[in-house]
Amino acid sequence: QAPAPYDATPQLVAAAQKEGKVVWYSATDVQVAEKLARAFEAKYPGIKVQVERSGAERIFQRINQEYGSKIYNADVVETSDAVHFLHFKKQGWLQPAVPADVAKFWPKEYRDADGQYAAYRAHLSVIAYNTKLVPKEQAPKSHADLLDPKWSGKMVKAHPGYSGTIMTGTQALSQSPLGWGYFEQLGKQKVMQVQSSTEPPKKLAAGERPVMADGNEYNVFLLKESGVPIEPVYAPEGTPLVVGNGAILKNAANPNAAKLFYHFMFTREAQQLNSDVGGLRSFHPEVKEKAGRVPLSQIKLLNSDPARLDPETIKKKYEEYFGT
Amino acid sequence: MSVALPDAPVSIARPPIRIDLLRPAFYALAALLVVLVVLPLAWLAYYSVTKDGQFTLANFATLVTDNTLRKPFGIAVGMALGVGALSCAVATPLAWLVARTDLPGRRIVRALITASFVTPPFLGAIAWEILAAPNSGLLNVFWRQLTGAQPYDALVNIYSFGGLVFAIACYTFPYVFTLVANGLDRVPSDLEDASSILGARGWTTLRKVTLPLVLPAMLAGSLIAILQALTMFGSPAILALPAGFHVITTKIWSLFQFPPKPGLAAAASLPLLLITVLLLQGKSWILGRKGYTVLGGKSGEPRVTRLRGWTPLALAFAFLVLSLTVLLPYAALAKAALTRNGVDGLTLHHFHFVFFEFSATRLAMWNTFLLGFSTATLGTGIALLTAYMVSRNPVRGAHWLGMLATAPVAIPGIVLGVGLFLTYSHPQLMLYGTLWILLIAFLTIEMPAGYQQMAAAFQGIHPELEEASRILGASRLKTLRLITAPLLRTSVIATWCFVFIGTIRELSATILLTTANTKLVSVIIYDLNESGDMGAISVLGIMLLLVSFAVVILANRLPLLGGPRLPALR
Amino acid sequence: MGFLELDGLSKRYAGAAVVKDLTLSVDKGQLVCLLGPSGCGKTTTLRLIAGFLEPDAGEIRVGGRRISAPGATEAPERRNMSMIFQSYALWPHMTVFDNVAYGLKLRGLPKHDAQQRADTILAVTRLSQLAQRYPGELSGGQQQRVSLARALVVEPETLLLDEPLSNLDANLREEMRFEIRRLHDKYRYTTVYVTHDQAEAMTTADLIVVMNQGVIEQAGTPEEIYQRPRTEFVARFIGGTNVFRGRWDGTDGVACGNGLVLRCGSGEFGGGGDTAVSVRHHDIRLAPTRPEGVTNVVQGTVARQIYLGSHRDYLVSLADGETVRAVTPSHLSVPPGESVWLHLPPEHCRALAQ
Amino acid sequence: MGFLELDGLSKRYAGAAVVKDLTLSVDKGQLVCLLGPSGCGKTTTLRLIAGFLEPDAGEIRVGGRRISAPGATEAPERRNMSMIFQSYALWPHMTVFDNVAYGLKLRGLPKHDAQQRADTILAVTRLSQLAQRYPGELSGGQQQRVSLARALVVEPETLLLDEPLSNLDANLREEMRFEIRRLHDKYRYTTVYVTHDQAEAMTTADLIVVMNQGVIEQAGTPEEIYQRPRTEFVARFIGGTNVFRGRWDGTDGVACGNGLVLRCGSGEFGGGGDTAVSVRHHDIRLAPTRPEGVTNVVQGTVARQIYLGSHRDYLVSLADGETVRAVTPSHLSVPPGESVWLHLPPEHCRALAQ
Ligand SMILES: Nc1ncnc2c1ncn2[C@@H]1O[C@H](COP(=O)(O)OP(=O)(O)OP(=O)(O)O)[C@@H](O)[C@H]1O
Ligand SMILES: Nc1ncnc2c1ncn2[C@@H]1O[C@H](COP(=O)(O)OP(=O)(O)OP(=O)(O)O)[C@@H](O)[C@H]1O
Ligand SMILES: [Mg+2]
Ligand SMILES: [Mg+2]
Repeated sequence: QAPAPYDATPQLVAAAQKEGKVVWYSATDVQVAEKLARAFEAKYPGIKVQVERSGAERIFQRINQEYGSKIYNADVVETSDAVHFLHFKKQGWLQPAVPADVAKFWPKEYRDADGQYAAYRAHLSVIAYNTKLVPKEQAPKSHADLLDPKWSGKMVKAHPGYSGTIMTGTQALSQSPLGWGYFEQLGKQKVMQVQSSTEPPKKLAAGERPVMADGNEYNVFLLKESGVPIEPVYAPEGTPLVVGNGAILKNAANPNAAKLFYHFMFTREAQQLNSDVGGLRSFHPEVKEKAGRVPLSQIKLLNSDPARLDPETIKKKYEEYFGT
Repeated sequence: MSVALPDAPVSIARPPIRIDLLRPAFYALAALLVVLVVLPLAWLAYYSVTKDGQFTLANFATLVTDNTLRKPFGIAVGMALGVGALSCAVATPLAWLVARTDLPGRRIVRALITASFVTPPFLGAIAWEILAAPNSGLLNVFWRQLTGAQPYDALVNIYSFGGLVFAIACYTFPYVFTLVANGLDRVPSDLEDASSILGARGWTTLRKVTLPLVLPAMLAGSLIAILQALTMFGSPAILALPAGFHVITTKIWSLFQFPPKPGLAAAASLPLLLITVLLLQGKSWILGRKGYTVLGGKSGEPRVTRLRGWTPLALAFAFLVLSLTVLLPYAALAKAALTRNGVDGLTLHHFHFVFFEFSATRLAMWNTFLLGFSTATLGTGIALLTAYMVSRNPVRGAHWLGMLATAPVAIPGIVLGVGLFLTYSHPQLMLYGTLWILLIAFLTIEMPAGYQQMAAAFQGIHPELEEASRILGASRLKTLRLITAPLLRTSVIATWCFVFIGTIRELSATILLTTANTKLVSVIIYDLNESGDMGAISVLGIMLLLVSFAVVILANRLPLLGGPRLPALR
Repeated sequence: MGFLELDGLSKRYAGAAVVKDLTLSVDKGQLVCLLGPSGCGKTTTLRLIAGFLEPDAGEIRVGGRRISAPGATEAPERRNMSMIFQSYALWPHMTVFDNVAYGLKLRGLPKHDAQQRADTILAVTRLSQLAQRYPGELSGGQQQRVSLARALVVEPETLLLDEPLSNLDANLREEMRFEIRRLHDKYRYTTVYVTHDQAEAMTTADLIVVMNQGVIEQAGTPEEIYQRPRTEFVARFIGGTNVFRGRWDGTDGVACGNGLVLRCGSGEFGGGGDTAVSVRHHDIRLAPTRPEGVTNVVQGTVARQIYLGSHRDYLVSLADGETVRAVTPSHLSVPPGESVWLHLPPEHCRALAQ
Repeated sequence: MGFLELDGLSKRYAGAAVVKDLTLSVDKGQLVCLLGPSGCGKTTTLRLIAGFLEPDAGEIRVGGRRISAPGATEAPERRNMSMIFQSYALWPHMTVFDNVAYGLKLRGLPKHDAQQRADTILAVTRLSQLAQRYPGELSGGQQQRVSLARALVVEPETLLLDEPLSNLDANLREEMRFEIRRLHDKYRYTTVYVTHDQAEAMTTADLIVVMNQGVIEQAGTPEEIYQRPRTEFVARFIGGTNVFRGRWDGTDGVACGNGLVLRCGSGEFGGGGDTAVSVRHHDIRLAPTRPEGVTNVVQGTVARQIYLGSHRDYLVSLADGETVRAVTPSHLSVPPGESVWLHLPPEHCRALAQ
């Protein structure tokens, strides 16, 4: 059962300040994470945030290794792969805690029923195109459009074997009405295959391919806002949503600081920063999207159930259709 | 005339002989190598045959039966051999041009090749993406403008098997180059003279005498290049997947994704170890009973071939190689550093970001160079000692040290990283989070290249030079310090630079082992790559190049390491 | 009991025995010359003594202490020896001076003393001018002298010399030979000296050891070896000799064909009758006419005559085509083709049992 | 006009002249010996001829064609020469056979012929057994013979030999010397032969060139050089001599102190009166008592006596402390300390103008 919600009480702050430091394993973009850490340090002087930034899989692997050898370095963890948290929870490594904001604002499906973790951030895996290479009217509007022969050899796509985002997205799409048939046909389009979900937007920006079949929405935002001619497409069939959870670890060396920091992570201020600097989606209703970004509420989302994820099958089928 | 020795008031004493430190040194070295190499390897072996603490051969069964695992192996071996052959084919003529001809600017060429070496291979791969991606690649764009070809037509495509081999060879051929060039420096001119007086023309002498004499160096270099290619992750990750195929390392990498299969990953790296052993065996089989040592001191300067009419051609060749490996990639990186993604106009934004906004830069620079220096110094010492033990075989079983020192080359960095992490993050031995674990990791990773280089150099030093010192009363270790090491001066410096540069550009194992306080430049670059910050990456890459370059030049100029009047050594 | 003792020493390379069951005892302060044809195992023996090689059988003792035996070989640096290598083995990265002073530095001699001693030995070996050169900048002979200086300067207990003078001219060779002997006598080293030059061996050695194919053929003083060679090999190898084969007539004569019966003043006659007679080139007298009142005379034809300055070297064919070498003072010149008489004085005819 | 001509050849190393204004003409088919003290520039001269070095001044012509001159030196491989290096310079990665057959292969000889010729020369140099060895597995003398075989097998136009026999024993040396001369005569090479061994030079050469400090002291036939040395240096260097200094008395006598007036049978007397007289070691007669009816006699004391086998080497001190070397047949033995009479026959006393 979920514990009672908590606030950043003076007692908690004092206890946290006594510990003086919190170690945060984060998969958020390093610039965003660093900014968040600085903001926390500014708000609660005397507590240093040590940002241990890595890819989601690295963090997962590292915590597994560390806990396997009884090293308890991490206080707070956050990755973009929801599956990880099921694993952590099963292992009993998480400390239940529900910040007041989560209790107040978060939809039920984006927080753990037992209060062990909550969706700290989310991003989409979107279709996008280079507006310089493809006029708006010719641009693909849906997943179905991508199967048009005219896009053969002109698309780039990330790989579910390397990217948790794409793994989630693949699962979501294959469970949607599009089904595996979509991928089977997409596989015949001579798609350029890259690893990470951050790469397709970059390939678009460089002009290497005009269209991306999937990839991070936040990269698209950031590029677009830096002046790159790139535009996301929200397909009518739906856009996969990828949820990134956060949690406190049970054996945290700095339990109070961890609790305080965890609380801070879900405040409006932190969530707004995530959105502004990182282009990430937030479940905090008070967060204002930057101008020019389509709000989450206007997008048809495809949710996936991490509990039903079967990476083996997905990888196998994927290899069958795409060759790698 | 007769000059008499003065009657010494006291006759000269016997040389002070203390205990022979050789055996202790041998055991210490053996212990060190065991710690550095065997521990992570044992971990690998253990993981490959257990599942949840139970013994199982399932992983190996999967390895044999699963075609999606077998195929990448074949491709990887093909790619590695291709890289080895290409490296050899490019490096050997270039080394000869630089070491043995009057090619104008040969010192610069030598220095620039070292520069191409500084480049982390994955950074090189990124640069080559900028240059030769089929649509956006600058070379292709340029070509289309020049010929008016259609959009989506491409002159070169880096996303292909050939492109991958090329992009890797760009950053492994310096291994062969440095070894062969150093070897050529040491070939006594007498041997070439003897050939030409019998009527052999320059080319014949080169083919029949000079090159065979640097065969050990060539083989050692190619061996490193091949094995590096085999276990390299960065470049294939960037180039192989878009090309539509896997190599074994990218496959192993995906085994670490959720749900991780470290056992299978470990099992998949063991065949690489087997390949290493086979290659080593093949090398000693090729070298056989032949001799490669000539006693020094009897011949003059190394012979310099005059290129005469061939100069333009040779220059063109050198320039081509340098363009492909250094000039073009760095031009691409410079362009990325000075422009914003897809936006016109120059900017210093990236420089500003890296040096003033990005908090990690300074610490990472400091860590990187601190580790570079200490690893290079320690690693060279260990490699020297190991190569000495193996080539002079003073203690029974010394040749095992050579095997040990070469073994790490077969372990993909990522796998090794995991092994090291497990080994050194016990509560009793908590090195994780400190620079020590990185030092250990670098020593392990760089040992094969350093050792191979030193071993090749030892092939060229006649043991009698050492014996002459020992009979005068110097112990083996003292002889190593006073005679052998100075004789190997160029090789020792080259090895130092090898290790230094290798350390600076290493990524795959370190990424698991760094923490916020022990950040390294290569890791920062990698992180920036994930967030797509090409500009910052390029700035860091260029900075890395400049600083390492300065260090390498300094190392070669240090008066301590060889005064200006020292004759050509051989 | 000798100071340096080799006892049943054997060494094989790739299966082939190169040194076979060598036993030799050298007293302290003696200078021994190892002589033998190329490839007979001299260098190998020296390297065994120095400890660079481990014997396959046998042992080496110095002053009664065992220093080499299969599986128990003391390191070279502990033997207080010094060696000249056939290949010189100079260190190319050190100047001549540094090469020479190296051993002194190892012995911890004060800088000043070391400098002085090195300078002295450089003067002795006529290298003072070249002290700051590198070995690569020297001529062959100069390099060899550096090697000599380097070995001599440290005053070792045992000195091993492998053809130390082969690349020097006659005058310098004599001078250096003299210096080696002088220093040897002064500091009482025990010296093992490998050389190809018999004159060098004869003039320098206390003891000459003649080796052949890895075994010792004969060991003895120079006079012994020259005057009483025990085998045909030694007789031929040292000093040059003519060997006549014939049958012992039971007294002191050996019938050798060509009507020549050689009366022998020394040696052993073969029990079975087959006997060889050795007569040295220098001991044969040559005359244009038959000498009167002497035995051991035979006629022949000059086949070749070579002027050697102080001597002439004759090759004389006897009636049955056998040839005899004779070296005579140079004032006697008989042109090739002319007939001469050879007189082989009985006191110089030495019988060798086959 | 000679076949091989050196004309005003000079070479400097780091400022110091090593070969100075060397002029020499060698006829086709001649065998020239270069003799001189260690470091006098012999190897340098050879390397100039071979084309490894470029002269700083002067030129080299072969058959009238200029092949070396400052800035215009033809490559060694175009000279049809062959050379033995003082350092052997064997290729360590090739077997003995391959080393020897290399030159033949270069000349495009059919495999069978090449094999046969290589085998023959290996047999001549007594290396047949070792054909499949690598140089690192040979003794010093064996290596030298490989080097010899390699140079001889190709039958070059010009053969350059740098101390080819220094590491061989006397018998082998003689044999090889003989082979070199035989092949030289058979194929009519032009040979330049550097050696330290005077006997080698005397017996092998058509022309002997004595060098000293980079210049030619004298060039001539062996007899000329030995019997009519033009300078004291040559006299001392070739064959060993005693030089007495004195004043010319205007006739054929030179007053040398010790009451010795030497009547000289040959040579030139110094114009100013100061004259040196050279008498070779071998030409001095030694007697325990004063010889009757002869001039040029002086008494002395034996200071040292060395047994050489065929001879004895005496060092005799005269009254004023000057020493005289004499080599006599070995049957005459006078122990050190005893008094002897020296007879210096006038026909062997050669006056040398200072
Ligand atoms: N690279 C060099 N730099 C300076 N001096 C040199 C160099 N090479 C040779 N010399 C000097 O040149 C002189 C002549 O050398 P060279 O090798 O010709 O002598 P050599 O007559 O062959 O002597 P040896 O009989 O000892 O072999 C020597 O005095 C030597 O020291
Ligand atoms: N590494 C080796 N492998 C095989 N045989 C060898 C090796 N080294 C030497 N030998 C052989 O051993 C024999 C003795 O060699 P060693 O060097 O002792 O001869 P040496 O008497 O010094 O001859 P030299 O007078 O020619 O120098 C030679 O016949 C040589 O061929
Ligand atoms: Mg020898
Ligand atoms: Mg010489």
